Amino acid sequence: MSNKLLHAEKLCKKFGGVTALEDYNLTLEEGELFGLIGPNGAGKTTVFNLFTGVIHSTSGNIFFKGHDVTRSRADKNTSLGIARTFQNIRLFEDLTVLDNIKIAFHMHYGRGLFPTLLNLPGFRRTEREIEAHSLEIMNFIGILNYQDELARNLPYGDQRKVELARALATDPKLILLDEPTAGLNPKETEKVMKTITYIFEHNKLTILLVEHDMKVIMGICRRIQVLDQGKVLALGTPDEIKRDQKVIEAYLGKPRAKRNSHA
Amino acid sequence: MSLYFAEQMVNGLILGSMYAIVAIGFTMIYGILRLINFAHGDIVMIGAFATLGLVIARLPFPIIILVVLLVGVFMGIVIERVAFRPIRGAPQVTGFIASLAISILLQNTGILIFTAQPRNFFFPDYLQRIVNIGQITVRVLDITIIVTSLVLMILMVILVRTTRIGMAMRATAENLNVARLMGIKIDRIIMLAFAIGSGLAAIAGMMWGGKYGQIDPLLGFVPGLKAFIAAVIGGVGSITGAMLGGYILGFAEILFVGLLPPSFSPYRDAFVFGLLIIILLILPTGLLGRKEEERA
Amino acid sequence: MLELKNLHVYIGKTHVLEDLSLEVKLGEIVALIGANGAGKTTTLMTISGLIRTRSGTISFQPDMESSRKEISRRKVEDIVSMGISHCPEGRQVFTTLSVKENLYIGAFQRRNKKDIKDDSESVFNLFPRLAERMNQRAGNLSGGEQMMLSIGRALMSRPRLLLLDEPSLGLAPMLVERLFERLDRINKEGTTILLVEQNASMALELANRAYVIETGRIVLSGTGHELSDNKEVQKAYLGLT
Amino acid sequence: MELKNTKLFFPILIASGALLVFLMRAFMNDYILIIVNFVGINIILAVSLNLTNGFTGLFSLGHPGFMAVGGYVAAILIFPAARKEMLLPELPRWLAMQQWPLLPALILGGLCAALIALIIGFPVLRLKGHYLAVATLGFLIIVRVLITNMEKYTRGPLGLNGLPSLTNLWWVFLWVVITIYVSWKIKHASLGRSMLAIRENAMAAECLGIALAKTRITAFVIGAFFAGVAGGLWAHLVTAITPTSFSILMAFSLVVMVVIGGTGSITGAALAAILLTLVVEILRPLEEFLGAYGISEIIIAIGLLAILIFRPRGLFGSSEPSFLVKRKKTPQGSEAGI
Repeated sequence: MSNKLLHAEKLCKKFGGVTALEDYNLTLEEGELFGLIGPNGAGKTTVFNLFTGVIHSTSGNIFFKGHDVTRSRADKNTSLGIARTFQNIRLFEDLTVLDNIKIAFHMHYGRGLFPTLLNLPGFRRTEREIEAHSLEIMNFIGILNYQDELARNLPYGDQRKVELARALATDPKLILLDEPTAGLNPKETEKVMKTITYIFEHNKLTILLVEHDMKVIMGICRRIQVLDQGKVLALGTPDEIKRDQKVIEAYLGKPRAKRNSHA
Repeated sequence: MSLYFAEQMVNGLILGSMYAIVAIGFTMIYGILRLINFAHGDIVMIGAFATLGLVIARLPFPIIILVVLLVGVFMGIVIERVAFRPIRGAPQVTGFIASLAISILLQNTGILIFTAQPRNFFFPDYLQRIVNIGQITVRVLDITIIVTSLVLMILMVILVRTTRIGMAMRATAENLNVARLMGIKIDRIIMLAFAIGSGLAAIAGMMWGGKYGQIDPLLGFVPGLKAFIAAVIGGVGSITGAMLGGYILGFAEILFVGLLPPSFSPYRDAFVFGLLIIILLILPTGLLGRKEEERA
Repeated sequence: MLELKNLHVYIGKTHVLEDLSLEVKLGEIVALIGANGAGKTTTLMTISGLIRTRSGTISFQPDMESSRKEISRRKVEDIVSMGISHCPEGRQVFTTLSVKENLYIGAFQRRNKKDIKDDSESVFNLFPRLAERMNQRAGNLSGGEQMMLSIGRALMSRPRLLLLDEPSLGLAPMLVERLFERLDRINKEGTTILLVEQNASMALELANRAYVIETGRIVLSGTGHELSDNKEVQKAYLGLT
Repeated sequence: MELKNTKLFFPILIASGALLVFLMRAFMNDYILIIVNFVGINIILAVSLNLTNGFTGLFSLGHPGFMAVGGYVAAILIFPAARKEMLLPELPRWLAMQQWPLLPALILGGLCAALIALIIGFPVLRLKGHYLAVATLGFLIIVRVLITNMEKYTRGPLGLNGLPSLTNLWWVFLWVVITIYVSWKIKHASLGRSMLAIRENAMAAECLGIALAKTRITAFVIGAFFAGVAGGLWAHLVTAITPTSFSILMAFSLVVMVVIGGTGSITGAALAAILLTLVVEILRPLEEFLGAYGISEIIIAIGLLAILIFRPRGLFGSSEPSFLVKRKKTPQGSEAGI
């Protein structure tokens, strides 16, 4: 119980009349890399939006580090230590890559109006710190060469890296990664997954990973939850999931034997 | 007092009718393009001046109505073609600024041609005649305004609800790209929305001039804004909502002036815009509007 | 019937389709499978004219008699009238229109009222649930019913080629199975189908041929059976190891 | 990004500006000086509106409303007590006795505008895009109606005339420098970056821990402060103030300056302010000569439409010209990292 980082119980979210998520439960232990899978439209992104506070649940509760964050705003959640990336990349496109990263440091280091205007020593120091930390993270992720480039001009794969770097810069306890390999080729996918496992081990993070690519998620997660049509279909180790008949039918399609007899 | 009240209700009905038919155009254009078209109010002005010119030229009244309608339609099409089509797909705010620019352009072209001095507006005598309904006295013109608006609105509802082209308009308003996949020529639908909306606005201009007796090149802006407010009250994008919003606003404004002590009446516009801000905040989708969920 | 040659498509500055070529023959069901973001939807949108190509050609020949036409610069509505109907991802029916209106709007370019009525009858035959709910707002239908309506609507233009984007999305397995049976029937009645799917195993089973797309490129192609027997495909898309 | 090269760069820029002011005051005739004053006031307005509209992406049309507040507050405070008794006999005694010098009156005017921005900002800034624009336009109209009807303080539609002619080029120059300094400092600091982030993608900004409401209000309030100051300067340049001075047309021209300059670019906003003021001043004699009133607005509107169609990102995009900002060299050997 003491290792519980995030705990969601009986979450339910309706958009208009459509139920996007129903009776959703999840407990994340501190320091685990947890996978969330399911077909398109299963409600994975809704889970992310609820956890980060971008939207709020119709009913149910979310606890993070013991705080009730069910109705908490996204920026509050981020300052508590929840960071995320987006499935459809959301960079600050007209800003440089360096500025993109620097923005993530604003919460912890940024100074208010008066220190800024008066150019106080504290302000100058934090600006230097922000810059140093940003360069450090960019170097770590391998995007240092882009620092003065506008984010919109980066190749797709590198935009994903910037998102990851930006999320790391908020100094999170928990990172929610929404399909970090979407749109990447196998080579890039492999690289990104390596990066993720590396930061997972190196930064002692907890990661909740939404993925489409079975190969990826089976390879690195110890526990996996399967969503289908807003409901939890299964929860277990990769092996258990692979053998789960419901999962196979809903997500992977019918087993081969049956298919052949059909044809 | 009750007679006074009844007369105020008639006034509310007239004002509401005018707001409603201007609001229809606002809401149609917004529904399809998500564009708040500030220049819409200035079509009201153009309609008013066109009417005045035609009345001076002593044309028969039915012909005047037809020509004014066509002037509005023509202006709507030209504005869409020249200014809005080239920036289609740009951020919403760009369209908004463009519409402001067109509004300024029309107003100042009006000033250039007609000068900023208000002009007296007049209609043939038979429209100015006064009739008694029960104890209430109204001008023939007032009845004409109310009836014409109702007829136009009923026609609009029939067009949108029952015809093929109306169905296409509704589909385009809901999802532009899927409408294209159905083979609907959306350029035509958009042009049609501008044409119909501007035609109605021009007719509203004719009524406006008749109601207030004076017109100037800047007359359209504030009623245009108020018609927008009416559209917001009804729920932007909903045509029946726009009509409803028009009447609600018309009555609210008249009651504000008519029922509160006279010292409040100068604050009428402040009241209307205050109402707008409050409605935007507490009921952003209006009375009949659909909710647009932003999903991540 | 349809041939895409060396397509390059950009969205903003992102190179979404890189030198993509594929072919659909008359009467076939061709599946296009691949991960999220690989460019499947973009491919369909490019064919139907919603997205413009940077370079490359798309040629279309509705049937044996008519001539081949280059369509990559045509307007969406012209492409529809040539016989290509695109059923977009995520069952985008017009929720404020009734079921019947949705079908009629699918036949927007056609004028013969009797034919349209007959065709809506045959859609109702294909999807009987829709007949029961004919006069309801489409927004009140369930997800599965909306998907059927979306396909039915696409059929109303009497397409020679039907482009289907993820028809199984968010449907219960039972429904998917039934839907795929219907697709088979539609195909047998003479409509060629290009199908984009995530549900790879079902798609490969249904399709005569299939292409695997990865980051905007075709990386594999073959008959449905060849691909479902391919080890790489099994690992990546079928989840079998 | 740090300021260019040496610490002396900006002092030198300011000093040369001051020299220019000195020379102009020595050699220019009054007519030209007044135009230069207008140019300066418009720079203050455009640059401060850019802080709200350009940095944070809050599309506000309420700027003239804040100008009006600042202008009237400053005018009432500065107006000589003796004249006040005549023009505004119903003014409360404590207010009638005030007779302030320019600077504190300008600051208090700005603060009043800022306070009002703070009060209306909380509810109104939750609106998005053009809904916000319409709501702020509503605010502008409400301010005008209130000023027109608070005759005790404002003389209603007549306005206040015969204000002391206190505004001169030095005062305007001082406030231009302050406005640009504040904008520049904010833009190149963490605070400004968080504003730009909200403009670019509010949801992503919020998920990086940026408090949307607080940051938006900060930008809105600072913008309103400078609008208020500019209102005071303006009133004591024209020596009269009426509710109709603060028109929707003015809101429009200010937005035009920001858009032409390139949303977010301080240099762009300032240059556009200069350009537009000069165009209007050049066209005005032409207008009078031809008797063709309205022609300058028509030309500006057409110009704006052309820019929206052909150069939608404005003249400068959202960045500053490169000779003003130092860029770092891109380090070589990039494929470091993991």
